[in-house]
Amino acid sequence: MSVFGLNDVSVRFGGRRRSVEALRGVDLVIEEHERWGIVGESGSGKTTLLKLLAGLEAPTSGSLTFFDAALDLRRRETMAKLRSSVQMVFQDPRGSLDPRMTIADIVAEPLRSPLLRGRGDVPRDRAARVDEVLEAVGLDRSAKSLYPHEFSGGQRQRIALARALAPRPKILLADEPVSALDVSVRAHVLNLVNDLVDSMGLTLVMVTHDLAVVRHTCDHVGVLRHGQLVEVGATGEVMDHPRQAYTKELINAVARLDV
Amino acid sequence: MALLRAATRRVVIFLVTVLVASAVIFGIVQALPGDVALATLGMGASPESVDALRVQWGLDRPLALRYLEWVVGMVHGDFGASYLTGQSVVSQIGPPLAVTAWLVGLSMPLSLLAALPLGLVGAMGRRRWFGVSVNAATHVGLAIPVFFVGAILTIIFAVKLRWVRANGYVPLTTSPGEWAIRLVLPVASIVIVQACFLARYVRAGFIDVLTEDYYRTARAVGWTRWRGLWRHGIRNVATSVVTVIGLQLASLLVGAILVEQTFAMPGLGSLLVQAVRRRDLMVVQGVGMLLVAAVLTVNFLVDLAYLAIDPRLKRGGRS
Amino acid sequence: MSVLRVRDLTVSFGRRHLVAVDQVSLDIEPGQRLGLVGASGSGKTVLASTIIGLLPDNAHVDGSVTFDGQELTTLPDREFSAIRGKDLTMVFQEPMTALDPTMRVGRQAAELVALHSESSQGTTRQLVVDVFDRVGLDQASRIVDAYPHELSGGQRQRVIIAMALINRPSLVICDEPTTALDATVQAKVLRLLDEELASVDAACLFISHDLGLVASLCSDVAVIHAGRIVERGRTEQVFHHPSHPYTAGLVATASIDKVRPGERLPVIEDFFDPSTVDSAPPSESTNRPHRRIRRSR
Amino acid sequence: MKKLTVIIGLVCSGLVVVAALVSLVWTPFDPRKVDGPARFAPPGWPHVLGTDAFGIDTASRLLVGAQTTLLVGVVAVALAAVIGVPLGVFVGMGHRIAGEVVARASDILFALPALLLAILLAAALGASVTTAAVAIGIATIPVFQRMARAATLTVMSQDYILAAQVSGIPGGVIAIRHVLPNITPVLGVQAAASFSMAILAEAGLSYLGLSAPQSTPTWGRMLHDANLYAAPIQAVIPGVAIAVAVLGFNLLGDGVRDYLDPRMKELR
Repeated sequence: MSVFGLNDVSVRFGGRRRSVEALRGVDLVIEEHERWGIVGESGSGKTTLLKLLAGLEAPTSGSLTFFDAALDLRRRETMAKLRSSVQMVFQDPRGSLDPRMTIADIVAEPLRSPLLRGRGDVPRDRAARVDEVLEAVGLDRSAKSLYPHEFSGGQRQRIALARALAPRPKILLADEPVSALDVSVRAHVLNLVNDLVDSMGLTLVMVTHDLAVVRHTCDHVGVLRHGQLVEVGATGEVMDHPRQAYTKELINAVARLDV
Repeated sequence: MALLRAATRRVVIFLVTVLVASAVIFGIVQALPGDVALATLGMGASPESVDALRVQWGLDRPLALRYLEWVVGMVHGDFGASYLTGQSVVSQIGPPLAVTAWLVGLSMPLSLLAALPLGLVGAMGRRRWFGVSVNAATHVGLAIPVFFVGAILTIIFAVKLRWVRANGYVPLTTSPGEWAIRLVLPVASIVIVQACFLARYVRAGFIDVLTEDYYRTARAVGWTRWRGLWRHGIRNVATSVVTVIGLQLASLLVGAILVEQTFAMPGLGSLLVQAVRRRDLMVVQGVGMLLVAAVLTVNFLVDLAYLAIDPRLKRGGRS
Repeated sequence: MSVLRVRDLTVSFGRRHLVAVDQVSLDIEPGQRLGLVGASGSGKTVLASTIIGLLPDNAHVDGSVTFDGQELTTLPDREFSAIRGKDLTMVFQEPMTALDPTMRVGRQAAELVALHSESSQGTTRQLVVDVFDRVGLDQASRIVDAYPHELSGGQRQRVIIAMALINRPSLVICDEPTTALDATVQAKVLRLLDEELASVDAACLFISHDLGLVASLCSDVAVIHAGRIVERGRTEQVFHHPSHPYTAGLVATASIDKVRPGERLPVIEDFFDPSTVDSAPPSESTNRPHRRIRRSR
Repeated sequence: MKKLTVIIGLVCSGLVVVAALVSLVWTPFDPRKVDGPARFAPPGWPHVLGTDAFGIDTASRLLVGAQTTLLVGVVAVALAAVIGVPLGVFVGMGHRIAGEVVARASDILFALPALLLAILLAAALGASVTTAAVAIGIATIPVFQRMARAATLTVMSQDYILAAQVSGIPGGVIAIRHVLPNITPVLGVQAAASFSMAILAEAGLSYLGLSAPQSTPTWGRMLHDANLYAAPIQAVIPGVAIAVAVLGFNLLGDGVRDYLDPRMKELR
């Protein structure tokens, strides 16, 4: 069963006069347990694509399915299913945690969603679940009563991951999860994401500009340029035998350490 | 083309705003409970005489009709006539308007002139004694009511030193010397408070520039502190000061109303206060409308000026 | 003689004297390119700001910085300003905000030439167009009349590089000059920087967290950690045979492409045991490796 | 430096509050008792701050005047905040048409300075402290509305709002759980500043004789009644009192803001 299906999807912003086309005729099928890396530069529409999958944006034209059922932002049943099984982590761990909430409250927030009530396997004991996920991301329990500003960037990204995992999602969306982090911290967070996706059997869709990260973490890759999906395929295939000149350019632009 | 469309849009919005403002003023003055006729004649008046007065003033007719008459009249330059004296409002407004216009017209540029250096020094020296003391001074200046400044100036220069006379007003055409002497203290009072008010905006504007990356670029490129701040800061400050000019006019008018009281000047403020005391509603309404329209017009002009100045609006930028 | 000579430089901030740069010494020879690598908060940007004399008011500086034999740490602002933008220039990280939004970019560049010379306005414009042309700005004669917001990030960074090179400086400090740019643009801008530095024969202090960039541009490299330089040497020597464990960790974490997909990535702590391990409970409210020192006043 | 600002602010505003509280239970003399022979007494004993043209004890009037000052400030700011903040949050969280309407309405109210609105209301309803406080409060609504809207927009652009939306948290809950707590500090600063403005406006109104009746002592009225030629000190005393109150609340707001401004925090 495919998790997401995009058929000729376009997204346009703005009024009639000055409209910007963020996505143009995108076709994409994401199967369960796949790990997708969506690569693109600024303005390529990669964040819009992610918001589309998160149900925060609707296609202007084309169709979008979720578990083979059409996704309609206005229909409560389909949205409830989406909201209870999709979670997201963001680029800047500073802005993704409410500075006025304790870590325990932040991590527990998805569990308090009214859309979760219909689902069977919702963790009952919130406090216990918070402890569980904090441990899973390698944070001490003493963190619960602290506030976000008391943590470093890498630690905050762990907290964001804990929050995303709390309601036992099936799909994890990640928007440049490591690009705001130092190289040394990046490895920690990537290892963690890999472990968690493995152990929880998640479907991963990660948006990034960094091909090295995609090569390491993802089994499928899609290259976005000016809102169009110019190349799609298995990661190894695309990286070793890129068919598009643009993909080649992207691969060559990565500065390597070999002197 | 886009510019023309934007300008048209603003003109329409401006006209609608003025119209709504007139409705608000009319509503406040005429539609609120409280019977003017009764208030004028006193509680002991007979109902018949009150009714007669209402008919005489036209208060028995529907509100909407009276509002329409008032607005249409104003479009033709007729602000109606006073209920009490029957005198036309326009003829009453004329002479005081000149007094207030002089007060405001002189105070505005002078306060700006004083605020610029104060703000610049306050921003540059914000961690040194000179900046801190300038900042403290503007803080204090902002806290002192304008009529108290007027009172202090009167005590010093009119009562103790006897340099000037702090009372009344003489038209420029009658005697330029007397005109100037009577205006010195009122204008000074307003300027002192207004300069402090503006200096804080100027200072904030310059401090913004100090934290901008492009100021750092200017420094890295070889500008000294002060010259770099002036060169790359003055435009930023000008925009932020222009933004508050509408706001400033509002507070200048308030300052004028109060200062006219202190120095017994026959300006719009005195006219307004006197009309309120006598419950001469047509005059209150007319003067109120005039003041609000002035503020709205200045805001509108500032808006248009932006359209002409800002390169980002002009060319429809990319970011 | 070295273009730049830094000796025992210590920079601290505020009343608590939090140390950002700790007893740093380094030299840059004429035409030499030195890469300075370190994590965020390691003090690399503070070091750059100290050299060019643009530290905030609450900084305390100890030690010496000499440029072309002239001591900079005690130089009055007026005299320092005569050097800045002429012999000693800087390229900043954020092209989007580094230019005055209210001024045409050509004028900003021309101003910089006029500031340091007696040349007339007419010849200056031609000079600016030429330099814009050389940094790869298509239609340079049109771009000089553009406002910053009308240019893309890559174009703005080219303008900034042009401004940094227009007076033929002897040292250019580049603080993460391509970090804010897209990968493909980054590669082009880097190539440009490489060529242009060579053509005016300027020395360069290239600050970056990206070892790959440093490897491709710099002959020498210094590694900074918690305000201290832990290792310095020829680039291939340092990156291939790091002697300090921190450097070894940095090199290992930067080489994701050497790890088989799906396998665990090496982390710094495999090599080096810093006081701030990422998963430990927070010790202080800041992730900056600050340290208190005695009051030097 | 920052600390000094807050301390001065606290002391000045504290003085006003203490004066108002004391006057509730005790004043040296009856602040309404006319005493002809004692008119224009210079400061001394038993009239510590002297007497006015009617021989009323200035110190007593000053203390009681603090009540009106604070009352008008509290009523005006509370009114403006209660109406302006929800409006600003609502507009800031989305609705474009409502946003346009509210913005235009704000523009009109903005062109009506508090003092002018109060004068107009006084013309219609008669002068009183209540009219003054309500008028000043209404005139202050757009300030709170704009401030709340701007702060809400900043909060809404943060990723933690997206995170909540992804989890299906409804808008109303987001407003209360995320938006309000994060905009409160900004609003606190605004409240202090608006409090000062309200005090100034009320002082101006009573100076014009359009606020409290003659029998209620207010600082503006005292200044109005003072004879600058016969006893200038009687003008200086209430004037200083107004300035101290305004300065106090202004500094308090500024001090709080400096503590909250992340840029200031970095530089400290």
